[in-house]
Amino acid sequence: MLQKIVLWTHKRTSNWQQMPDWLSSLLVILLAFLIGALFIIAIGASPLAAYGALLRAAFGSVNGFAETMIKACPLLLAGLGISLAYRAQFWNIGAEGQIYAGGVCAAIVGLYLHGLPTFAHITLTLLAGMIGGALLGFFPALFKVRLGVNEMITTLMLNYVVIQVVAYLLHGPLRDQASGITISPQLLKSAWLPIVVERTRFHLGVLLAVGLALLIHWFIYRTVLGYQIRASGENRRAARVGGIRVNWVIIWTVLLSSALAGLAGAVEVSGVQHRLVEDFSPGYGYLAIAVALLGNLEPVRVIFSSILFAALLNGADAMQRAAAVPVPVIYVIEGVVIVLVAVSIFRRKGSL
Amino acid sequence: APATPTPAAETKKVRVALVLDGKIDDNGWNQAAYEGLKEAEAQHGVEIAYSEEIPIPDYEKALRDYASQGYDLIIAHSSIAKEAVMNTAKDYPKIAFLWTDGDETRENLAVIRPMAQEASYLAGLLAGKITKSNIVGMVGGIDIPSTHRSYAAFEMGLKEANPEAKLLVNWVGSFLDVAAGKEAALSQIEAGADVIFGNGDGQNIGVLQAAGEKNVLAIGAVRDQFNVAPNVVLTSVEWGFRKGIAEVVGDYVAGKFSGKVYEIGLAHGADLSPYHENASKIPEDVQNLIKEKRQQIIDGKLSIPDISSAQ
Amino acid sequence: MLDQIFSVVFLTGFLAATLRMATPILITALGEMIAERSGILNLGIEGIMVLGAFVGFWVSYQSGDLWQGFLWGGLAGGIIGALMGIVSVRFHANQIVTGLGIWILCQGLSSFLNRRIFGISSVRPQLPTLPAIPIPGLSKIPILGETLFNQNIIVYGTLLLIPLFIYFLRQTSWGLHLSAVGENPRAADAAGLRVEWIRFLATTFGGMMAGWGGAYLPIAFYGLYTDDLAVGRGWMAIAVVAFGRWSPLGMLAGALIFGASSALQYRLQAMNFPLPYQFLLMLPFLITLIFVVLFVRGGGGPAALAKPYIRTQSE
Amino acid sequence: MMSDKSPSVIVMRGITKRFGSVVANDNVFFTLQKGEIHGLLGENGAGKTTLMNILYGLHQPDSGEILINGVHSHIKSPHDAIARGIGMVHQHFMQVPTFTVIDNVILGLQPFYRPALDRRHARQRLLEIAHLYGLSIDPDAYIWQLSVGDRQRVEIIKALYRNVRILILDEPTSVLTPQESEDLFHTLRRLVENGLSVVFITHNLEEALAITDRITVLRNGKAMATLPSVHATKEELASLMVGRQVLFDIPTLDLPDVSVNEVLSVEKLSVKGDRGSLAVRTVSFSVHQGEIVGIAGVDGNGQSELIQVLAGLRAPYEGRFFIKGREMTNASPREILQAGVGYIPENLEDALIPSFSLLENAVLDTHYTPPFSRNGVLDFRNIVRHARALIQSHDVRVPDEMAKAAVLSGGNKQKFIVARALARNPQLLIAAHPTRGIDIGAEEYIRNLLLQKRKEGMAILLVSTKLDEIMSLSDRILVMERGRIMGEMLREEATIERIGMLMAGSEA
Ligand SMILES: Nc1ncnc2c1ncn2[C@@H]1O[C@H](COP(=O)(O)OP(=O)(O)OP(=O)(O)O)[C@@H](O)[C@H]1O
Ligand SMILES: Nc1ncnc2c1ncn2[C@@H]1O[C@H](COP(=O)(O)OP(=O)(O)OP(=O)(O)O)[C@@H](O)[C@H]1O
Ligand SMILES: [Mg+2]
Ligand SMILES: [Mg+2]
Repeated sequence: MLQKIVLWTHKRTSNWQQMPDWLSSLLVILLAFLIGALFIIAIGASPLAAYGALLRAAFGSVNGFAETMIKACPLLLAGLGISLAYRAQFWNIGAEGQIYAGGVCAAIVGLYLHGLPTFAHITLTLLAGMIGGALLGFFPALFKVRLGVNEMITTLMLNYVVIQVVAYLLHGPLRDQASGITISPQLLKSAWLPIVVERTRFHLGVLLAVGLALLIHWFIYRTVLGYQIRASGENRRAARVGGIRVNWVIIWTVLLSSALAGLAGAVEVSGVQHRLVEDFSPGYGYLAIAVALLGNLEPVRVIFSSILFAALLNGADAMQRAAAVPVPVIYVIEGVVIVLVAVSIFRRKGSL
Repeated sequence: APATPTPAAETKKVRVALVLDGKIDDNGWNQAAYEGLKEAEAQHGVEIAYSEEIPIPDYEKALRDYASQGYDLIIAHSSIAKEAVMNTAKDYPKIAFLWTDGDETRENLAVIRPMAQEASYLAGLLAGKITKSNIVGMVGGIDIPSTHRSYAAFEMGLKEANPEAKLLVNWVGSFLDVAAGKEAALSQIEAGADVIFGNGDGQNIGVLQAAGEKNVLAIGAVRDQFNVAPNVVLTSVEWGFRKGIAEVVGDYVAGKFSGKVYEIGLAHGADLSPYHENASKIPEDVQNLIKEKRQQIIDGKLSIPDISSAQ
Repeated sequence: MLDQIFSVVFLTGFLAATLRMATPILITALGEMIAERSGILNLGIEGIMVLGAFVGFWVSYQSGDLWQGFLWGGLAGGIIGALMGIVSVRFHANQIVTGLGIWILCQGLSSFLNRRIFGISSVRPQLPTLPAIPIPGLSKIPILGETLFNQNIIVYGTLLLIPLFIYFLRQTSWGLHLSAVGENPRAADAAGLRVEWIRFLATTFGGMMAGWGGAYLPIAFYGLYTDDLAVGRGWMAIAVVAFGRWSPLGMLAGALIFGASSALQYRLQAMNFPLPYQFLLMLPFLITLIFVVLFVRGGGGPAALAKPYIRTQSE
Repeated sequence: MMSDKSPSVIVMRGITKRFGSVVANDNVFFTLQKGEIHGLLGENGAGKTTLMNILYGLHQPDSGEILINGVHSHIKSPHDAIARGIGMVHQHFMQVPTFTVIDNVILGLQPFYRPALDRRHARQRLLEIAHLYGLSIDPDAYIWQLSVGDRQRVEIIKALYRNVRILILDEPTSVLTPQESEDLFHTLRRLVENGLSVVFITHNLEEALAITDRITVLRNGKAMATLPSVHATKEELASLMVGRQVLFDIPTLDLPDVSVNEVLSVEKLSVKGDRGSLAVRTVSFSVHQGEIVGIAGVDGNGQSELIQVLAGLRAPYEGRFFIKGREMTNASPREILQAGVGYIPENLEDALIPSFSLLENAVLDTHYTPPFSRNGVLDFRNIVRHARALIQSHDVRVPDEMAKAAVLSGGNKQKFIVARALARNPQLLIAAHPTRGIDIGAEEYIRNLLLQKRKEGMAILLVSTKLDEIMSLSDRILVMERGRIMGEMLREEATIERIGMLMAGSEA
């Protein structure tokens, strides 16, 4: 029986493979929203109102777009980092922890370095975030290269460890003593990323992230180290034969990768929260994996996939308020969209 | 004061929105607020809306979204969303805001401060009197101000009632992880605890369940949790969000809203739950002691300090 | 403190908790190992566990029969596994993205069904859980007896699965085919194996085991369902597979180490161990990390893991 | 010899297969008769592998039909092909390296409903087959431990174990020593005696003439002719393949230029192999400027490990080696390349990044040096120029330099790698099987090129399993056997017999 079903999808889908790319992608995404509509109807809400709210919230106003972009920002930065690591076949799933590490380091510099001019203070704050992220990435990279330790485990375990460290810091050393709650004091104003679009939260970090994406595109395709990252990932042995110091390259790649994730945390702290709070990343580090892969590890395409994800998250969130769609249904829609988008993008080519 | 938001005209229904960082069915913190909202709807005929699982980075967006949709009263039910609440309240001076367990008010921003320390102190007395092994356990969710306040007052009551008693403390690092709550409680029971105070949310279900299975007396929290393990749950330290939120909404509807601190103490529903079928397990004199102390607190003769910061 | 640690009560409780916490992770990890050996990395098992937990609870509750619930928990997982299989095998969709999507989808689905069926009430429906079955004689051995021979039947079953899996992988053609497909799908294809079909079946099976791993939680231990009952156990299972280097015995060790360090963590806290509790909470992950760095080296797993196989495409 | 009346077991009619703009097979007509060995010849990229992949179900033709024993057959997958009695030994072996020989052989054979493995029985049957056809193999060895020759035998045993009636061999001899090739031919003859039919793809015309019954020549995807081997000549085949006359003169070597300039000197080098035992045992030799030193030997006797050490890819166990007087014993590949070494690895997979364009592959070993990069940034103008030059000068058949390396035919990959190594103008070239899988035209070209480079002063260490190549190119010949150098001789002293004796392990 099962075999029949599989054979059936085989037959059905072979025509589909001849379709132009854009058309089938569109159909697949439509299908995802149709499936979502069934759930929305099931809870007695209106799919049209819900999807209208989704689009309006994501792109319908200056503020909506700004919110989409500030959400895209950490996804983009961490996604860029993940793209680099995955190109070198280093399966970093520690971006979440690296985001937290970056956030903590940025917060410390933003809180305690007094008397700096704004530009210098912001630069140092972001730099601190990058160093924090990179530090966390360094050990899994070193263990992998020197001892052959599986990086998926080490990076995943470090996520849990770091999140507890952040919790500890917020209960103890970094806690705002004046406040009754477990948050750090506000960063000094000189460490705040400036707002770019008046009356929104659109901060400079967004532009920085987009600029970095272009830079990294150039870096991957036009520089020696970029070439070596790609070569080491695609064929380690051949890279070695060509005289590339593969281990050296992997360590640098992971440092860059985790520094970018750390930067995502720093930007979130100094651009949005202006202080360190627990849970300031609701799983950006995991979503960024999907963002990077849906962008096919191409920096410029990662810009678009991060915006797509941010729009989806923002818009879906707005469906709660505009159309009373409960959160479980929103998760179902998000999940279906992610799975089906993966299908539409990768069906022709092998991924990775 | 003129800047105080005025309730809408009689003909129009008052619209109240609630923003939660967790789910409405989390068995604790968020569910209590949701139930408060429902109660307000039932009692005061307001129109309600809510958003669940709003992570901290999106909190402000959600608040602003409701504000721009013209909601009259917007409730932020998260102590750490400080920036979000303060910024939005500042930008929408005509709209009333309520921040539960917050630490700062504005003219249009009221704060609910649950005085859980009072009931927790009474619970501590109860535990101290009733323990036979002189070992009492406390399993907390996350060590945040509200749970810490409860923990500190519980310990105070315990030590007062029974200076010999030892308090075992476990924090499970989650308000949702039932499994972790259960494991922590089991480990305390193994260590000899014969009364367990579950101080938190969803994870409390696991705590009380463990007590139920091992037949060890237990005290719940946040809401009346008797049903989780009717054989052992003596009472629960209710936080009173449910009543508190309904009360603030009622004030708003009655035009009495102001940016003040609502201290929700014993008289406002932040109380010990009834003993239900387990009253017989509590000796008469202990029941009387608690009754007495409770009255003293209500009358202002006894004040329980709010120790809400973790060391 | 030391005398506390070496007391009989402590050791018995500690060992029993270790096994109890290792079991659902191990069940899930065994299934994931099968999927991964075929070359499919299913990152969605965290979500599948949640769904399995819900369906397991729901069916048990409706039917009053824990075994029916357990069965259906696995079947629900199998259906999602099959979905993962079709999407990643047939459509060559990126497995990591698909897995993350399935994770979110299942979380939503379980929570959606839970609210539809049980509503939002202050009284959680509860079930009696599977009883422990003491094995006569053996369960009387001090410490170990209570731990090993006084558990519920699923724990025994999972332990029995270990030799079964070893036999399956080493001594059967199915095991051989499975590994061939994950190591070198082109060679397997050239040998006449149906690569796609085998991968599909393996992923479905992996989903089913994850469903069972999830169903274990309400049925064998908690007697109720909440959305977060399974939190993190699916991710841990993925780590355990790599920890055990895709071998059942290694995975048993990995699951036990994690279970033991969790059990230890709770007990250290209960002894009022003088360390901020956050550091005790990170202990299980830290200990796992240390074990990996010290003892588990090399071996990146099946060569074709997470790589879609497309016959006409030269690599 | 075959009579024309033999029934055709395979008829492929009007087969066309396109890959994008490349027409790999163009309306090909091909028949295979019962009990024949049918040679398939053609230049690199002519479409031989593609045609056989279609027959084996790995590719679907765009048009055309296949008849097996007169019956129309749609071969959807290798599974179908095997079910119809077709087996194939690929240019790149289709084996699971982490499995033992037995497990590879029985893979896919057991019916679904009887999963329990009976390895004892399988071992017995495997050994019987091996004995019957003269194929020696250790059934319990892991594939990754085996030499290429062994792996080839495993592939043949795999097919025979499946009772194939039709066996396709894609360039089976390009990795074998003459002795191993001879063994293979014996085996093939025994196969056809037992009624099997064989398709044999090769670039070696003599071999083709000697072993096959009929020959089909492909050129640019088209079948040029099918002719009985008895009537064919090398010249005729060559011109059918290439479309022009090919000269078969062995270029004359001038006297060895006994230069005193030692470029490579190896001192008592020992190397551990993957199996942990010593693969190279206290080997010493040297290579001088303007000299070609050939290492002969059956594959798997330590040559691979030796050159891997010299390329910096493997750590030596004991001993030292020097390049131009500088000790490089523990140097990295980069340092060795920078000391003026060019390296052609024995596996093409180890020299190309499949998903990279030829453009990027062209500078794999030089991208970090000027003029291809400056201050860490690649200079594509120079890279393009360089890549085009490589492709043109070595006649690499590709659409353009943007094509991915993965789509090149086996021989074209090899040409590209040789071109790249020589373009570095190294002082020492370490060349493993430089003409492996290359068609006769290109082979001639590369051999001439090596001789010319030698004349210009390059020192060349040549490892090859082709004895004629070793004997026609080397000034000095070393014979390796079980990790030791069994003998050393000048070219004048070398005879096939003498080398053969040494290779077999007996002191001459
Ligand atoms: N999968 C593929 N995708 C694109 N082009 C291909 C593919 N396979 C083969 N080709 C192209 O088809 C042509 C024929 O290739 P094929 O491998 O059949 O040649 P061949 O005769 O076996 O050559 P060689 O002697 O070098 O092995 C070549 O131009 C090759 O580049
Ligand atoms: N892949 C590379 N690309 C460009 N420059 C490099 C590269 N690798 C190393 N370098 C340069 O060479 C310097 C020396 O590097 P390193 O010490 O890692 O070499 P190594 O010890 O020989 O490496 P290995 O032993 O891993 O081959 C580096 O600081 C760097 O400037
Ligand atoms: Mg070929
Ligand atoms: Mg070095």
